[in-house]
Amino acid sequence: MSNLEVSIGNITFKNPIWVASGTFGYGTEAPDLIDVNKLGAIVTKSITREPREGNPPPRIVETPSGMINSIGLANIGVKKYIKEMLPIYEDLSTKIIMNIAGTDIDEYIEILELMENQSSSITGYEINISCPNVNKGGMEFGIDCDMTAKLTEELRSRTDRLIIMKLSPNVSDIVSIGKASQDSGADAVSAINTVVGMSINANTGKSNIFTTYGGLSGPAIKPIGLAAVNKLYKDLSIPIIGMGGIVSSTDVAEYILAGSTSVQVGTANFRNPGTGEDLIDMIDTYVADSNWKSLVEMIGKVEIHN
Amino acid sequence: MSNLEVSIGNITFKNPIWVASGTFGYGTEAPDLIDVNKLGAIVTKSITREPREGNPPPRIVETPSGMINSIGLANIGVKKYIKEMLPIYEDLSTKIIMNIAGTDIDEYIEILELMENQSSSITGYEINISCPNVNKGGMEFGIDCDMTAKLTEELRSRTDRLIIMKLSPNVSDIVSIGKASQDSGADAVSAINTVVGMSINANTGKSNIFTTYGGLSGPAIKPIGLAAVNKLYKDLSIPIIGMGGIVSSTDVAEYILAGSTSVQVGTANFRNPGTGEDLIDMIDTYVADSNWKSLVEMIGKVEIHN
Amino acid sequence: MLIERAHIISNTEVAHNIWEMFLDAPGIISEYKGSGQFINILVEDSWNHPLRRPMSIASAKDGKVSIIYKIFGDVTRILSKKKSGNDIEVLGPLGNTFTNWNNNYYPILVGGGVGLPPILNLKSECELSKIDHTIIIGAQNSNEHFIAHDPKNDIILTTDDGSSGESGTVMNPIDRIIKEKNRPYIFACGPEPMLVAIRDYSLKNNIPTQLSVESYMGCGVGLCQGCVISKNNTDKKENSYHEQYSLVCIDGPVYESKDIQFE
Amino acid sequence: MLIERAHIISNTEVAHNIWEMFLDAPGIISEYKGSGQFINILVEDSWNHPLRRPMSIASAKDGKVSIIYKIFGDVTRILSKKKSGNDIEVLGPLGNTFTNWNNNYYPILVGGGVGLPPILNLKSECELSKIDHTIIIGAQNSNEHFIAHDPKNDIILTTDDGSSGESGTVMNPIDRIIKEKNRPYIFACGPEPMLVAIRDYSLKNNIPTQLSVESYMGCGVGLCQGCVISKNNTDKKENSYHEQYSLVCIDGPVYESKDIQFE
Ligand SMILES: Cc1cc2nc3c(=O)[nH]c(=O)nc-3n(C[C@H](O)[C@H](O)[C@H](O)COP(=O)(O)OP(=O)(O)OC[C@H]3O[C@@H](n4cnc5c(N)ncnc54)[C@H](O)[C@@H]3O)c2cc1C
Ligand SMILES: Cc1cc2nc3c(=O)[nH]c(=O)nc-3n(C[C@H](O)[C@H](O)[C@H](O)COP(=O)(O)OP(=O)(O)OC[C@H]3O[C@@H](n4cnc5c(N)ncnc54)[C@H](O)[C@@H]3O)c2cc1C
Ligand SMILES: Cc1cc2nc3c(=O)[nH]c(=O)nc-3n(C[C@H](O)[C@H](O)[C@H](O)COP(=O)(O)O)c2cc1C
Ligand SMILES: Cc1cc2nc3c(=O)[nH]c(=O)nc-3n(C[C@H](O)[C@H](O)[C@H](O)COP(=O)(O)O)c2cc1C
Ligand code: FES
Ligand code: FES
Repeated sequence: MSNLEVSIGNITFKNPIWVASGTFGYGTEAPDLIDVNKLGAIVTKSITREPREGNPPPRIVETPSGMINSIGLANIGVKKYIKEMLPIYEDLSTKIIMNIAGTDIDEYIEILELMENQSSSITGYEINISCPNVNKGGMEFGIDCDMTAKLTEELRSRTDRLIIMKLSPNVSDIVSIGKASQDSGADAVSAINTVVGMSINANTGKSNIFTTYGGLSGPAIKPIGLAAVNKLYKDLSIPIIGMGGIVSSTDVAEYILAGSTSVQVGTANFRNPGTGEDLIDMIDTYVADSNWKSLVEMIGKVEIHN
Repeated sequence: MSNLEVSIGNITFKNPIWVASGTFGYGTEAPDLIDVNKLGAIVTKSITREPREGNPPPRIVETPSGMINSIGLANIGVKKYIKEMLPIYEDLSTKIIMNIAGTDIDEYIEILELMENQSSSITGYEINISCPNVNKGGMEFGIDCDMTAKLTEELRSRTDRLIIMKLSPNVSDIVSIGKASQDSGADAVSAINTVVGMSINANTGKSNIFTTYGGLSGPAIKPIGLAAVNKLYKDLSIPIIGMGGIVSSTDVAEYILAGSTSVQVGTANFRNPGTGEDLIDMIDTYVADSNWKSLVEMIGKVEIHN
Repeated sequence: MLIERAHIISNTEVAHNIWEMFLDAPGIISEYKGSGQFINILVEDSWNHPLRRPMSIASAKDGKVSIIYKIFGDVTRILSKKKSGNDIEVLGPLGNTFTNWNNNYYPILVGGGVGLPPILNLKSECELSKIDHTIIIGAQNSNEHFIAHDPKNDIILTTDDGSSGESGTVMNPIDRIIKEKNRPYIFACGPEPMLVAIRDYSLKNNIPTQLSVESYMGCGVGLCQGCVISKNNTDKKENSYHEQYSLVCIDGPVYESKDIQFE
Repeated sequence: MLIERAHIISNTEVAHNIWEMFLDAPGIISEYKGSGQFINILVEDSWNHPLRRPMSIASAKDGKVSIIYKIFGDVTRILSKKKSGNDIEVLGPLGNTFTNWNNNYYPILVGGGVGLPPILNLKSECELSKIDHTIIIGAQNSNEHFIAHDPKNDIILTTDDGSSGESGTVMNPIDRIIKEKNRPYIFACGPEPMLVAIRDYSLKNNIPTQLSVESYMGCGVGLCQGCVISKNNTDKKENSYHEQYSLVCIDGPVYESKDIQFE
């Protein structure tokens, strides 16, 4: 095994292959098909203050080389997360990143405080800012620099654990949101969340998603994710965690070359929950067969023409 | 043949199948493979004031269900367009929409004035606002409401021909740009232009595109195009011309149901330059086999759940 | 639950656009629990179609699993082109099973369209356990039927257009047999309108009924939260963490008709 | 130029990972102009791979076209799985041809890797016209060769590692033969480093030379403007409207070595 270790903040991860929020449940769902302890980290499903049922069906539809989802942040709520999940995580040797979502800044803060008042083995928090802010007329946190900065600051002042701001691609300028996160104390940013999309059944004339619009993910969006990561890499000094359409070891290599320190596997888990584990071995072989001395050396080293 | 006619402004098009700018040259390139006179309209390659050579290669790369291009607005310039192309267009029975690009508002105006001083059979102008504005530090026109409004107004005051503002998907809020276009006098908006993307060759470590970033098109972006069109349809009263990943008659139907009055075929022309002609027959059959009385009746009639 | 590269033993068209495929899948069989369970099939065409396709297990014996599928779109079309000797990658067995059919009831098995496979599977289980039962198979017209109407042997076909078997929907024979038999129990799988009608009937007449339902599935294993159906009985706790919704892939696909709701 | 659904006559591996496919393509043949031209092949896997793949015509006679291709990635892999009897959709013939080879020159044909097919085609044309010539075929090692080293018959193989034919690159035999022959004219197609070396040599020694070049192609017919190569001679007007760039698909793929530049 070549050295696949990567560091974010003061934390070292044994490898850069994580599983993405919302695509791996709470980490306990598919034990038959994967040894989760091999993963660099598990990012758990977005947690809100109260449990949420999520949206009515249909919630999912396939699209060319991708899929749209509109799960609606269905989750068990922070209290049940603390009570039922944290004990399970004590026994895992992989790192757990808790993904947090909210509809106003107070909700994020409250969840974080509940967590920080708790002894737990959680490594850090990924903050899902692709959520409509009820106090700002439903505008997403993730499209506004000031809201992002404010949110990051508030959370930063309340924890020493990792704070990773998860950026939305549905913005005119993802770099400015990334900078706002960095300048307000985030340890890293992750990118990208899903891309707004729609799907229609031409035979029935119906929307294939209950909420009309949903989030596009999978290989179709890989070029969008790579561009976002590379732009962020060029302007930020904190690590970037890349995702969007990763299904193979060459995809992982591309994201690392574009500037990712680690990557998250999302949609690919639905096809094969063991994808993350497979990719660890495959990226190991990739590095060994390449001219790179280590994976860390590859970060951001895409050779550009101009 | 069922009635496929659609109207935009005071112009009636014989059918809603157009070919997209930059994917069909000047309309004269593939005469063996298509009867261009069958098309609803040809939107010609973006024209700038001066001829442009475009970017160095590599300019194109395939991605999952899509492709990235960075042609760099290679074109013959407006003078040659007037001299060499307009005479050819006199003899065509399809409508020609001239796509215009510029690096500041003056360039757009100058091109339009040169055209308007000319007798020509051009039906209208599609304005490519996904161009970096040199006077605003390279910021794209298409991501700023005020610049879009200003540009639309200036052009509107100088022509009675159709003005179609072509919207970029790389924005936080495409509807506000669409509204700015409408309120400043555009006859229609078209959406979407390509999505910013990147592609890396994991074997060589090189960017697959000379300019690092390029525009993603093809089936991969269909969900993004459909969402943009439907959002615009809900808030605008002018017609919307939809595009992004159209390759089949069901794709056309989906775009019409989402709210398009007509559609443009882009990337699919590269696979088969006759796609547009084929789709006219196929959408005709689709309408005949459906419960819709005409294609116009379908516009925006996607059945949503909530 | 495991992922297995299964050898295709045969793949034949049994009715218009309806195909039957036998797979050599000893791994799946080793964990198989009973009719109602399904497998999630991957057609490898790079990532053009990222999601697997769920298919009910139509039979499971001697290390072999069969599915019966209808050509709907791209993936089922690709599936129909596979030849014996090819491999496909399957994930399973997934989901729960029909229950109670062997508890001194008279099972009335009702299948329609692509809902027939798990019902045929249940019929085999009844036969194996020597349990008297009737099977009612509904279709729009005779083209879709690949089993003969044979009322003497308790095999009843219905077609909307009367082109084979009894004319009309499955509801007529269901009602008739319910009235004839002692301790009837309905087990049904089919298109939603059929399930809705059976559910209404079962609640009104207080007939115990299990329905195997469909839902668009992202993963089949509880990871994506995509495959929800509304619960009627929100007290009932299941594998998934929801109150109002149930995950069809792990809590279903078989439900008591009173426990769920259709939209 | 036309789109034709061509029947596959045969598809066989002729060297490690190198395949030869014969197609029944009377339409393509009816418009075929000569070696150098290519076809643009569509592998139908929905729209997973939206773009066609350009392949040089390796032979064209009796209504049949052949291509010789190497497995590089997804599409060539899918191509290699096709069986005789299958159809594929081809667009062509595209591009220009080698010229002047029959104007009292001594053609030195040079092919390397996947650049060999148009050179083999040109060789056949020379043979048909009874024009003396030499062919030089370069490869990294003997695995890639599927033609025998036969210097007596003016067939010279080179391998970088000396595992068959002459050791070294094609430049040695080129230089030797240029010196031996009257009015030599080089016609070459192969990997870019080879073409760069030949171009430098030809300019330095003032040897007339035509190079068939590759470029990433979006359409093959002049619509996408993707396939550019830098011109050396910006005065030269061509089908495309550029000054600095030339479109390889319609102005090429064959250029005089002095007319183009490599990056
Ligand atoms: C538990 C379960 C068991 C099933 N058993 C059978 C069976 O035994 N035989 C059979 O013919 N069909 C069965 N189906 C339906 C089958 O999964 C679809 O027909 C198949 O996915 C169609 O794929 P396609 O690519 O050919 O069609 P597409 O063009 O992709 O879709 C046609 C329709 O199929 C359905 N579908 C597509 N993808 C999925 C998915 N990932 N999950 C669920 N539904 C989807 C949707 O309703 C869609 O509108 C079952 C479905 C479920 C949920
Ligand atoms: C005029 C011309 C003639 C050619 N003739 C031959 C031939 O006779 N035999 C042969 O084996 N190969 C030939 N090639 C190269 C051939 O087109 C590529 O090997 C093929 O496209 C690879 O496809 P893939 O999906 O297997 O590989 P991919 O994984 O898609 O790509 C591997 C490499 O192939 C090249 N490539 C991919 N798509 C295209 C495209 N649309 N246009 C151009 N290059 C592309 C790129 O360099 C890419 O890095 C020719 C190319 C050109 C431009
Ligand atoms: C079904 C589904 C549910 C998701 N749920 C969440 C979520 O709860 N919180 C979040 O931050 N991201 C969520 N995501 C986004 C993913 O974490 C990831 O950012 C995105 O899918 C892109 O990666 P991919 O292309 O590998 O899937 C979800 C994605 C999918 C497909
Ligand atoms: C190679 C290429 C060149 C393009 N050039 C232009 C252009 O010059 N002006 C323009 O407005 N749009 C241009 N476009 C964008 C298309 O017109 C269209 O908006 C986009 O490709 C989405 O449609 P599609 O998915 O059907 O290709 C170009 C697209 C491609 C693929
Ligand atoms: S299909 Fe993914 S949770 Fe049920
Ligand atoms: S390949 Fe499209 S212009 Fe040459």
